[in-house]
Amino acid sequence: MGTQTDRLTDIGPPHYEKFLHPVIKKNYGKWKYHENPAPGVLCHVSETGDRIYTVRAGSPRLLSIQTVRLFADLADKYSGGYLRFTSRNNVEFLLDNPDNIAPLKKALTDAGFPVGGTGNAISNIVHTQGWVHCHSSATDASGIVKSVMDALCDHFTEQKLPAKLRIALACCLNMCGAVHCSDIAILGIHRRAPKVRHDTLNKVCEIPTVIASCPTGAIRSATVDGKPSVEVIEEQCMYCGNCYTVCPAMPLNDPENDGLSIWVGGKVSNARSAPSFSKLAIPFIPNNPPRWPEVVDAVVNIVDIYARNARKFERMGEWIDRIGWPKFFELTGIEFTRYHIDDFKNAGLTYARSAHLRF
Amino acid sequence: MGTQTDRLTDIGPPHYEKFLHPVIKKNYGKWKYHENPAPGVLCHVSETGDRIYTVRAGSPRLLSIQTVRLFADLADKYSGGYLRFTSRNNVEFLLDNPDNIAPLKKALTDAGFPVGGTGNAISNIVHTQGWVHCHSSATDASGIVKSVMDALCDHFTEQKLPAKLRIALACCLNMCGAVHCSDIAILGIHRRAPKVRHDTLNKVCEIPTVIASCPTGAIRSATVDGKPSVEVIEEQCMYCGNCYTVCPAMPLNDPENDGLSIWVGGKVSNARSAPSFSKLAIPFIPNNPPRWPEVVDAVVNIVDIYARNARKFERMGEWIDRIGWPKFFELTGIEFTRYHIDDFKNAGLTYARSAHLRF
Amino acid sequence: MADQKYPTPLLDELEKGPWPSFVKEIKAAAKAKPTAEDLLGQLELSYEEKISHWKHGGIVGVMGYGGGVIGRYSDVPEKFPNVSHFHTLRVNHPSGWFYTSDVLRKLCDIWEAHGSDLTNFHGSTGDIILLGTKTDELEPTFNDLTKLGFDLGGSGSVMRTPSACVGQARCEWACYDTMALCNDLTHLYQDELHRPAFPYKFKFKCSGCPNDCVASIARADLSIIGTWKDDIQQDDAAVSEYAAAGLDIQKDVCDRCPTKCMDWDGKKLSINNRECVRCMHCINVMPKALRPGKEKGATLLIGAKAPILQGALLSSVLIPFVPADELLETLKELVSRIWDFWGEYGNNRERVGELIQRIGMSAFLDAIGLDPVPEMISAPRDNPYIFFQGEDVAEGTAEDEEVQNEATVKETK
Amino acid sequence: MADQKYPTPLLDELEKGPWPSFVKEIKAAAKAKPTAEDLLGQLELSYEEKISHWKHGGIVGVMGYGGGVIGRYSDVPEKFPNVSHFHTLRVNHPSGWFYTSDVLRKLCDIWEAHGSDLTNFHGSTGDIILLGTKTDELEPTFNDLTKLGFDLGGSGSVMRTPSACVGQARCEWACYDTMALCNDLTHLYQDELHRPAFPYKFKFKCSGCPNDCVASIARADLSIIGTWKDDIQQDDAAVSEYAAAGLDIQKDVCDRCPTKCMDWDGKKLSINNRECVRCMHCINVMPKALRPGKEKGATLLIGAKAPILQGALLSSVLIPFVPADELLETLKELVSRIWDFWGEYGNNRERVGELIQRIGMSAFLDAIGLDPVPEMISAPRDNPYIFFQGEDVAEGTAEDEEVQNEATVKETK
Ligand code: SRM
Ligand code: SRM
Ligand code: SRM
Ligand code: SRM
Ligand code: SF4
Ligand code: SF4
Ligand code: SF4
Ligand code: SF4
Ligand code: SF4
Ligand code: SF4
Ligand code: SF4
Ligand code: SF4
Repeated sequence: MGTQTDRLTDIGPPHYEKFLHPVIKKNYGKWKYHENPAPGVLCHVSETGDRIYTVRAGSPRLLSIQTVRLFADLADKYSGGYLRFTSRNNVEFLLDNPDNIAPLKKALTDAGFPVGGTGNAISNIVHTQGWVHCHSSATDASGIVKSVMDALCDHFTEQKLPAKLRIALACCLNMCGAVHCSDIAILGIHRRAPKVRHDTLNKVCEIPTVIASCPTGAIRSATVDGKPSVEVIEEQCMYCGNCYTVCPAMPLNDPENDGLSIWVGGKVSNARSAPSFSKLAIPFIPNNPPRWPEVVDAVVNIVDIYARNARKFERMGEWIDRIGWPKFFELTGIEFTRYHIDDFKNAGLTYARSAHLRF
Repeated sequence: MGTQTDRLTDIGPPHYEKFLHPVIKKNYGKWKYHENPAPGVLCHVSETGDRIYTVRAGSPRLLSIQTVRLFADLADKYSGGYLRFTSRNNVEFLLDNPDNIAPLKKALTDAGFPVGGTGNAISNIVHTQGWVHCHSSATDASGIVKSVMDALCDHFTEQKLPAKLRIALACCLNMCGAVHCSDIAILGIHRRAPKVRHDTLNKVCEIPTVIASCPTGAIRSATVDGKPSVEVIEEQCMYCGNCYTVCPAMPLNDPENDGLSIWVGGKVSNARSAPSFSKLAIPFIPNNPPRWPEVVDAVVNIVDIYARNARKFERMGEWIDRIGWPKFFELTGIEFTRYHIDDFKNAGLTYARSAHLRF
Repeated sequence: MADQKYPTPLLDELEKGPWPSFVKEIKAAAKAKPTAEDLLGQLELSYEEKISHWKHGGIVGVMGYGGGVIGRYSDVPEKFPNVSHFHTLRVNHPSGWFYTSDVLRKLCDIWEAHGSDLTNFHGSTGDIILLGTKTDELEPTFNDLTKLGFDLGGSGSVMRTPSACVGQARCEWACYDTMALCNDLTHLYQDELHRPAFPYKFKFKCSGCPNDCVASIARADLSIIGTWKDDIQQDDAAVSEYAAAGLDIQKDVCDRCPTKCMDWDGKKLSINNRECVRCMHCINVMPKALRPGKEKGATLLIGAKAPILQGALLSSVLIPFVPADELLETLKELVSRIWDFWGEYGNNRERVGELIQRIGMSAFLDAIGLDPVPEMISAPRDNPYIFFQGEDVAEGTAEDEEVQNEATVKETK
Repeated sequence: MADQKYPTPLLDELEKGPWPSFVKEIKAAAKAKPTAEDLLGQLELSYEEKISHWKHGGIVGVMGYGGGVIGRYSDVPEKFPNVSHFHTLRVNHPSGWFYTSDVLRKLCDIWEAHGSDLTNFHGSTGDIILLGTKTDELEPTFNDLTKLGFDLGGSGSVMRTPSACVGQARCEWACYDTMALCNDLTHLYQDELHRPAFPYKFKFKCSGCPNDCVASIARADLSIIGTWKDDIQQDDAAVSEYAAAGLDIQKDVCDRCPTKCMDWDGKKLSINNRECVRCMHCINVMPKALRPGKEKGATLLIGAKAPILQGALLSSVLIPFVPADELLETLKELVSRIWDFWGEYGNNRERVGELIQRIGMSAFLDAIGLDPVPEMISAPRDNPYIFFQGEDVAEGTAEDEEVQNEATVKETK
């Protein structure tokens, strides 16, 4: 490391304790219970009698430093300079003085950051990079999230759902985030096999690695225009994109055929029912930027039907379990297609292996 | 077909109507409800007011014509000559006169055929050929069935269980019968790879067929003593016996290592819970003819624990579902081993994918 | 046991105890039949050595048939010459396993004339099993059987003898005539039953209601399970009687209903029939008060089998509801399409359920011309690996389209 | 928007509506930064053409580290030269994502000096994402970050930044100190985080209770979920308060308990704690009345991941309970054994969960020296395909034994 004698490495993250509100430091591990006095507001009560108030606001996650500084200013003004972000990318201000709650809420709302996301509400949509930063994306992330949240914003600022409703979006099958276990998942998908760049493939990738990358064995070696390359057996390709991750000469992106799919009924928590995967609701919706109205409509429709029909404390998947999938398709008006029927590894277990039927 | 001008073929089975009791013929499709006045006795009541009484007796299934004739005699005497067998190989006499029930029961019992098997009882053990007729068997069938039923006979003649309890036995992995969906299944298993008969293999079997028969790809071609043959990669063999079914030169039978395994919690009916497979309880018990005491003890133990702990109408599997598998192993004292953990195709789905735990 | 040819100290142990003894049966037969006598000897040897003494298969049969007989040879014929051949015949049973004493005696007479005197009532598939005879007795036995009106069942790659629960003959819950359907199917497919033309075996089983008393969902390639479409028939007076007689309707009925669609207010039982999944539990518990609805029919399910090779399968829903009077016609049509496709695409020794696993249910539905409905699945796929079809994807060249339509039937792992 | 370099009619649509707009954020940054300006232009082009304009990867980073930077290049650099390089840095967040205004401002200052002014608070793994800069700014950014006390997160085949729910800092249910554990693990494994030596990525996530607020069971190779061993702490007076306040304890609590182990007689709530599966529901609904027990710790689960390649996995139970004060030591010991084995036997790009799927859980347990317990499974196997081990089978030759012990790790399909 030569001349840079003062270069620091492997120092890890700063210790969190430095950033904790004094009330939190004092009552660490001593919290007794909490209340949820209003949407976006939590009050945690300690065994010592101390209270800490949380005000949560929605964030686009993609933040300019200007906005980060705004959050810092608000924290200085209302929460002693203490704030945090949540596992779903909301921002939370930690207050010891309840009198600051109302002005902080107003300041946030005025600045365009809705307060909410707590309790039986829709919280922020966990999402990924999309066209803002990722080569692999079949769709944008931020644009759809913005469009969907615009339509569902009341469900963020109010707590009028039967249970928590978690939406997530991933822009390709890599599924960065916990998309596969969401009440509603919006997933970018490709639908055509990679278009092999025969001119460069041999230069930028190892052919055996490319061949080995394919889970279905759809790739085989080939000589094209005298150059060693590979070919893809189109009908064996399930558009997983693994070959593209491994080799840049195998792009899958295709403006005509890329788009979205919608999945429902997954969950993460162990509350009541076990964690479970989201299941296919809508196999394909075309990309329609800038506001993806078909995706927005599809999500809003599912949320509405769920909100009207589920019982208290029933998550999306628990509701569908109770009423059965045929009823879900009937109520939502979503078409049931051949694509809904699993044909992957454990497919047989998803067939209806009983005579339990509703008519 | 030359000279045999009167040779009949493809006539199919005789029409059942010829064999129906007149009361049944008259009330066919008109039955209204039934009662179960005593173990082994059913009374079906028709919309016409007619009644037909059924007396059911246990049978070893393997019957000499002497016993079949005895049944015919009893039918003539008590049920107008009408009788049937059940889907679990019991014999049923169909009576229009309730006065004949008691003498028929006595006659059957005196002849050594216990009356029972109805309602919440243990019925006959569905089973297979074993050493009586099958080359593939890892154990005998009739001998174990006799030994187990001797121990459980009271559960046949009384109705004191929480629900029906169905036991089945198959003498090899081919699982002739519905063994895989039984409350308790007794299954003969091999535990060593086939011993290849290199001297005859090439003569009696097609080598490519033998190789293709193996689901794990454990068989490969080999030349032994100058003769084309195959060899088995022992550690890849899961003793399924398919190669032996396909080729006689691949016998698996092995007196030292063949034996029994016990499976629990399967069911067929759709009553309450969906049909389900039996799950592994005991991976291996050695063959111990003539009375297989370890198998008998194992089954009796499971039945006893179930009978004491399950709630009314809970089948074996429904009971275990409620209490959880750890509790099942604890209550029965059965050792939990590496073999219980699935490592076949859908194995991942049998891992405990939640934090739902009892302590 | 001085007059026994071979001492059987081990087997003798199995004459003890309250359950009827198969050893007594073999001994009874052995009094008249050297075959049964030698069986006893060989079985005792198996008990000593803990191993089967039967050799692997052997193709024997009756003229013009490709199945119905299981060839069996002893591997110790020098010791037990009378079981050197010990073939069994599988014989179609009458639907519902109903007999008269008369016909049973005639069957016994035939077997006394030609075989070991030993039988199974019945085999696991449902056939009458005539257990053990020599090759040259097969044809004469067959001739006598057909004269009595009986025919052989199946073995090998054929349709097997269908079976049916007792159904409308003696059960109030049968939603269609299981015995008639079983009989019709058996007669309809005589050729498929007797002459191997399939990739592997094919079984039908007919249960009159979801209690499934012939275990069709566990062991039939085509399971036909009776059900109803309208509301459970309810007799309130009879409900009250059960309650009065001490049945805890809340605990034993409502709380055990899988969909919790029943409500008991202490006086009146209300069923939300749109939520009911026809599990039968409440009907089973109160047969006098509740009965299946009046709009009866059956659910068709496909694909059950034992574990060889890819693990056991339960049948899964193929057609949720077929009215009772359309069952035979629907089945005829459907089965011919299934057999055509399976015959062409099924691998050797691949059951239809395994074929579906291999190519996927959707491809199978395409092939047999059935539309997918959500009743076929317990849940939609949870993996994103969708093979989109050519016609659903834009911008394919003409060539591509062709490839993709062909590709309906393709293999995943 | 006259002063914008590129017109963005499509993106402008996304400034409308009540939810905060990422387009506004990019525009805010674009005022000062040409990088953000060009990002806006390229993104508008993607919106027009419905395709990403980023090229595949590219290995860039800081000295001595093998990860932490995602290299990114435009495929239209001639149009948008300021994003020809647009690499992001992943920066370890402080446990629980707690900040002071002060430290946030300093982070902003660093990024203002070296990057696009754009960030993600946070990435899906939990890192602070500094979104977009040029190759030659990487090292200077890194130096400033470390001076402020921050370090890079992971990318590629390394351990990734662990994350933790807010835990004992602000949650009454945390059964262990999630933030401390997360911080300890991150510091302990700095080398594994920064220098690729694994077959693929490895993620830890720490949730304080079964509500799992960091979704660890869905997306961590090692999920650490708080739980308790003794009885739920119950405050009867508070229960009554909830009832008085109108909570329907029977319907909303007892009937929703997955094991139905709660009994409410209208006055007193009784929990059969031996039947309770620690699902949290009743506690969630009545936080003042019910709390996790006092004997606290965590369940360790293994193997979650996204679907590439063999389908998504949820983590499954590896150790049912570790007391809170033994967690770090237990993890250290366990993780070293897991990493050793995975490092040796894992294929390239094979997550530990997939390795377990491939070789079987039992073989994996053998390899890491853990005994099987029934808590690891939802049910025992239902297929009869048991690979018996050499030592359990009689009569093997010495040679055989060896082969069979080796064979612990073997592949099924
Ligand atoms: C702040 C946060 C943790 C963090 O470290 O950042 C958090 C905090 C709390 N969670 Fe959470 N959860 C947080 C993400 C999650 C997640 C993860 C996720 O969404 O990706 C889950 C799993 C979701 C799932 O199952 O898909 C989660 C499932 C729960 C549950 C279980 C809900 C259920 O019925 O399934 C509870 C209990 C409840 O709400 O009754 C809970 C309860 C709580 C409580 C009440 C815990 C407490 O006593 O303080 C906190 C306030 C909840 C609220 O929003 O009303 N928290 N919680 C996360 C806020 C995310 C956000 O901005 O919206
Ligand atoms: C005679 C027989 C049908 C036949 O055509 O031969 C039959 C007849 C009846 N069955 Fe069955 N079942 C018969 C095999 C079965 C089978 C198949 C099997 O055991 O292999 C099953 C599925 C078993 C399983 O799930 O593993 C079966 C599951 C039922 C059930 C559902 C029980 C449950 O709670 O799961 C009922 C309803 C009940 O008993 O409450 C039922 C009810 C009945 C009733 C009450 C129907 C009626 O109204 O007549 C009959 C008398 C039952 C009794 O024994 O108490 N039958 N029944 C079979 C008698 C076998 C025997 O000798 O024991
Ligand atoms: C006789 C019988 C057992 C019994 O004692 O009852 C029987 C006996 C044999 N079965 Fe079976 N199976 C018998 C009913 C069944 C059933 C039950 C059923 O049909 O309801 C099954 C399970 C359901 C199914 O079909 O999957 C069954 C699943 C098998 C299998 C596994 C098939 C599979 O796909 O997994 C084999 C192996 C094979 O086909 O090669 C098999 C093979 C055999 C063979 C032919 C042995 C062989 O490897 O070739 C056995 C001849 C024994 C002998 O010497 O007599 N037998 N076999 C049953 C037929 C009697 C009858 O016709 O009534
Ligand atoms: C930045 C981030 C998305 C985001 O916007 O938040 C991200 C972005 C990428 N992920 Fe991811 N993943 C990110 C969190 C995740 C998560 C969530 C998590 O960690 O909790 C997952 C699912 C959980 C998991 O690990 O399975 C995830 C599963 C993947 C996968 C699929 C891995 C698998 O085993 O199935 C890939 C593909 C791969 O590794 O080759 C992937 C690959 C990628 C790559 C590196 C693209 C590639 O093909 O090489 C993406 C770079 C995008 C870019 O240009 O910045 N990313 N990725 C997240 C990391 C930010 C951070 O450090 O905080
Ligand atoms: S989900 Fe796919 S496209 Fe989106 S950030 Fe992750 S790897 Fe990139
Ligand atoms: S996208 Fe996936 S399935 Fe298609 S060729 Fe590439 S690796 Fe194979
Ligand atoms: S289970 Fe196996 S051994 Fe027994 S009869 Fe069937 S094929 Fe033969
Ligand atoms: S018994 Fe089964 S696994 Fe073993 S070699 Fe034969 S076919 Fe293969
Ligand atoms: S299946 Fe149904 S109809 Fe048939 S006998 Fe059983 S209970 Fe009766
Ligand atoms: S049949 Fe089953 S599902 Fe229907 S009401 Fe009765 S118990 Fe409930
Ligand atoms: S996981 Fe549990 S302990 Fe952690 S924040 Fe969520 S509710 Fe609290
Ligand atoms: S934690 Fe869950 S399982 Fe335990 S008592 Fe409460 S609701 Fe029931």
